[in-house]
Amino acid sequence: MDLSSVYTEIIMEHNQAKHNKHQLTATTHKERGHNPSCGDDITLALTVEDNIIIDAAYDGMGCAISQASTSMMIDLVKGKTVEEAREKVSTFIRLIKGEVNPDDALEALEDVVVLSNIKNMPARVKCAVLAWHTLDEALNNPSE
Amino acid sequence: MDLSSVYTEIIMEHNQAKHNKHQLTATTHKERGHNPSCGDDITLALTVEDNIIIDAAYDGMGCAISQASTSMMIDLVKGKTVEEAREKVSTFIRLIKGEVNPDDALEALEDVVVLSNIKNMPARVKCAVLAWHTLDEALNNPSE
Amino acid sequence: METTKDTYRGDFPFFTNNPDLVYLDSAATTQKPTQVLEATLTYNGAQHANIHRGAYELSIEATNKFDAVRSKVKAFIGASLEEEIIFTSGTTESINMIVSSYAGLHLEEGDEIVLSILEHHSNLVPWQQLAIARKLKLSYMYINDLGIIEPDEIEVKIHDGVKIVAITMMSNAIGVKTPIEAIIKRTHQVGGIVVVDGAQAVPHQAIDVVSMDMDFLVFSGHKMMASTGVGVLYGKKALLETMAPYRYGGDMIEYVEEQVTTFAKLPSRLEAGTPNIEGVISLGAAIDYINHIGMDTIHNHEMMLTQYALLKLSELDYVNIIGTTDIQFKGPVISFNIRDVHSHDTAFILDNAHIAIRSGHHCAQPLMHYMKVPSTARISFYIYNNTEDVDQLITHLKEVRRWLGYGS
Amino acid sequence: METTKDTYRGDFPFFTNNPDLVYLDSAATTQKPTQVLEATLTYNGAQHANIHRGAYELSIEATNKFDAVRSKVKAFIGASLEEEIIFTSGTTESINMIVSSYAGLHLEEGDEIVLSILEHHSNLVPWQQLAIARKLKLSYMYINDLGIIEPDEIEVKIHDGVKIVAITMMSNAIGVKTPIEAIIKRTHQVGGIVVVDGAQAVPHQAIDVVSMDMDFLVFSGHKMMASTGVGVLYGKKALLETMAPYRYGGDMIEYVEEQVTTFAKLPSRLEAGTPNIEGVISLGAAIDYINHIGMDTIHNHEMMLTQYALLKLSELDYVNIIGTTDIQFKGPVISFNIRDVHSHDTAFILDNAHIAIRSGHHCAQPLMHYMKVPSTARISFYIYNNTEDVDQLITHLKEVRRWLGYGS
Ligand SMILES: Cc1ncc(COP(=O)(O)O)c(C=O)c1O
Ligand SMILES: Cc1ncc(COP(=O)(O)O)c(C=O)c1O
Repeated sequence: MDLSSVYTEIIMEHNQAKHNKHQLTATTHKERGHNPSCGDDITLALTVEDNIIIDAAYDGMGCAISQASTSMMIDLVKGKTVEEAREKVSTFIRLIKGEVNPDDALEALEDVVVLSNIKNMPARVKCAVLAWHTLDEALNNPSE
Repeated sequence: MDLSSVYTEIIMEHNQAKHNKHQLTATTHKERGHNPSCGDDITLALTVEDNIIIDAAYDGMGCAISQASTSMMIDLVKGKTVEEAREKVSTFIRLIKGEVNPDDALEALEDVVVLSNIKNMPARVKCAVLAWHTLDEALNNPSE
Repeated sequence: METTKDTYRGDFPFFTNNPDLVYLDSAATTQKPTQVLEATLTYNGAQHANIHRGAYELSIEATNKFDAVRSKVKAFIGASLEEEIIFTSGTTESINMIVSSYAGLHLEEGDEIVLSILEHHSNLVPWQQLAIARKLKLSYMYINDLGIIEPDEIEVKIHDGVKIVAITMMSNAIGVKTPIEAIIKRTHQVGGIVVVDGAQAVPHQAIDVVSMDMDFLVFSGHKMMASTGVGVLYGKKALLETMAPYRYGGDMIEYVEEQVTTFAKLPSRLEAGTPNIEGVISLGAAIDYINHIGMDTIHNHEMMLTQYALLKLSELDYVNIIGTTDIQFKGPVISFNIRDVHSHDTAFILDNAHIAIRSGHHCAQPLMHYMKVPSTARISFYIYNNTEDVDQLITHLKEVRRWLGYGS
Repeated sequence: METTKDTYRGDFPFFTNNPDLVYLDSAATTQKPTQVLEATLTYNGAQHANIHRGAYELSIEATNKFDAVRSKVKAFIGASLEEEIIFTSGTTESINMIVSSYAGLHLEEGDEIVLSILEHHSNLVPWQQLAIARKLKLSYMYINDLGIIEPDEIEVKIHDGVKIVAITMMSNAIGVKTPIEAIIKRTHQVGGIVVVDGAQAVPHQAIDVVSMDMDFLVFSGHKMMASTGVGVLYGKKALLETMAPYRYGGDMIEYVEEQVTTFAKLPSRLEAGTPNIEGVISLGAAIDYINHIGMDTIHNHEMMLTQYALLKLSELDYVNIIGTTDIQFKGPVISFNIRDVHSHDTAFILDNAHIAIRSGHHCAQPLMHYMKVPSTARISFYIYNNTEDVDQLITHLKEVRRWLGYGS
């Protein structure tokens, strides 16, 4: 396996960048997601107003893939409607399952498509999809 | 293995003979013994007076070896003192373990020594010794 | 009736290694084909890693292999969901798990449990002990002279207020089948749930838990050509979800803190600690083997042998067969006694002729007591047996009474 | 330090079948030597029969083989009596059995149980859940910065009124040993009993339960070259005799009637149903193999490797070793992290170079939380490892930070 298809520059950037890793002041949705077997453990917080995700951030620990995937996801869904965000989650899951190819997902997922290589690495699939499942859960369960 | 060394004439006789298989009227000692794995299940009853086993009988079910061994044992210990009976139990166990040879046990065990062949048959050792262990237990636990 | 050829015996090294042996004790445990032995050996000798834990490929592959068996078992018994398949160490553990984690949680003083008098100790003692500890009522469905539970008995015993009926599909002791459909139907009518002991049935006949509407089904790997130490607990998801964890430990948790723990989802929640990985893999290989032969072929072969043996035994007037000889009520198990001879002597004399049969109470003392038969000799068949095995049995059975000093 | 020769690796087909693999995850599960694989295969392919049941020779031989392992285990851990050895499906089951059948029976509201913060979930969650259900107090002995439980901590936490102390001999997560003698002594002083989790110790050092005065000791076969699905519960006879049966079923009974049952003597009373016969046989073969090499040889070899690896790791300034590096407090397990890198990435990158290590919380979440280390990379050794394995690890560890985009 070619590690450079996993640890790409953009993934490394997002792993090290901390701009989405902080607390939110006005949280409307909060969800914890984790992979018990490998210890990825993130808490995703959203501020949704008038059906639009006006802010999002995360906290927690995890491997480079899960951290980068979370950070890239947040950049992607900020400013989008709840429905758009759900749509993106579903496209991403299908990308990782190999059900849609990167070119066709490009418009919806933008540079997140770089994660499509993960589909061939069973050990990492869970890391890549964690944030997205967590987002989906969060959107289903507003804080109150 | 030569089956005729197991199913000897005297064993067959005792297996079919029912003279020791009945209820006692005045029981001073009673004990149930069984081999859970093969279903031998006997109840031994004794009448001990002045330290002498004046009567003994058994009831229950079991294979030819266990039934014959029980019947022969009863013939052997009737009229003996408790100590003599205990001594015979111990000699019999040693015979079956191969720790004493049949010739040396002859005086104590009389025709019961025919059971010594059982020592080479692990499947039957339990059957042969059941009554004897039960007698030992019975002697340790008078009915009241 | 024609003799069968050894189409499948060649798959079993056991028989090559024991060429003189007539093995008639498959109801106790079955032999394993090369396909199963090799699956285990390949895993153990080349692919062994712990599962659900590793971040490396070997471990992921082991996990995938393990999980694939869950899906095989699911298909094998016609379940709807993979998480309805819980791996256990065998039928005994499966039943104890239902008793303590389901019944122990949901039943209340005075509730009634119904068993049949045919049950193996494993499907009797756990219920009985729960009943004693929790002041439940424990009743039995009894059998007629042929060993059969009659429709009336089902109506009468399974009445309103009965919470659980635990019933074997086939008696391991006398080979008689129970009217499982009628029992399930009746139990559901009165609002109870049914625990089916499939230890003797699942290896020998096609099962569809959904169409049969079974609530719980349990069975052991070692009676269907897989390893000892592995078994299955099937339960409807809605029921499994109400069960308390049976054991606590690794892999069944989500978050553990010093004073509190949250638990994983099904099936992990009911599977704590390192499981019997190679046992599960052997179970997968055994299912593949059964599917490869075809359950119908297995069933037909066994029933042909059973019919043949019943015929041959019926020609010996000193042989008393226990329970019905009507093949439609039977699995491939025949229990009998020889007049005036204890079953242990029968088994011993046959063993001397290299014929392995079982004798005793077959872990069914209440049944033996009810039938007033202290013990029986039992023969049982599987795919590797043939009519010659039966012929040898008959030949040597003829010597038994002579050895015991009877005329014939 | 000189490199070791592969004196024993040749015994392990796993390495012939995976010539490129560096296996450093023996704390999770070990590989099996030919001697163990063959013992299992011989039993399964030529000698398989159910035990404690048959009236025929094959079954008696299987029973004898099975019972002989009990006597081997007894000698291996220095127990006094065979019936003090109970076969289970593994450490997790052994502990759950003690918790429910011993502690669950004898402890009362307000009683106190003490664990250490080093415990594996298997030796933590069962106690915690019992404590919650029964309103017991559950306390922890904590560790210093080196991962060591200090004498003061033992004095303070194990005080009058503490009924049970459950303690691992060696942390599977960070490889640090606990002061087991002091803990046992102190617990006995206050009148409590000690449950020793030997999962990580029994495979690697000589144990004598009598001279160490252990009340209970538990361990798994699969961490000492035997099969998964088999383990041991050792208990002092006087304690085992006060335990309730853990499972009900075949083989653990004496007389069964419809409404009452009497139970068999030890060890059968605590072993219901068909056991993992081949697993037990593999355990016997593994003990023979360990005895053949000599536990001292194994121990010395592993500790030499551990020392060597600690030295090599200490040369990399971005490697942070968790817990003491003083070899006298360690077993053959090293936990570490690479600066700025999550252990899962470390393991993944090493896996790509065919080096199998473990990463994560190692089923010890409370420990990780206490140490404020969310996860670690862990390597562990057994008799088949050599210094070349360590050298390969080091070579590829050096690439990890580079892959993650850090300078070195
Ligand atoms: C009908 C039935 N139930 C339960 C069992 C117990 O199975 P195991 O010993 O594999 O747990 C058996 C096996 O003898 C059986 O025949
Ligand atoms: C210290 C310790 N205790 C308990 C266990 C649980 O053992 P098993 O999974 O074999 O039941 C392990 C295994 O990971 C361990 O390392």
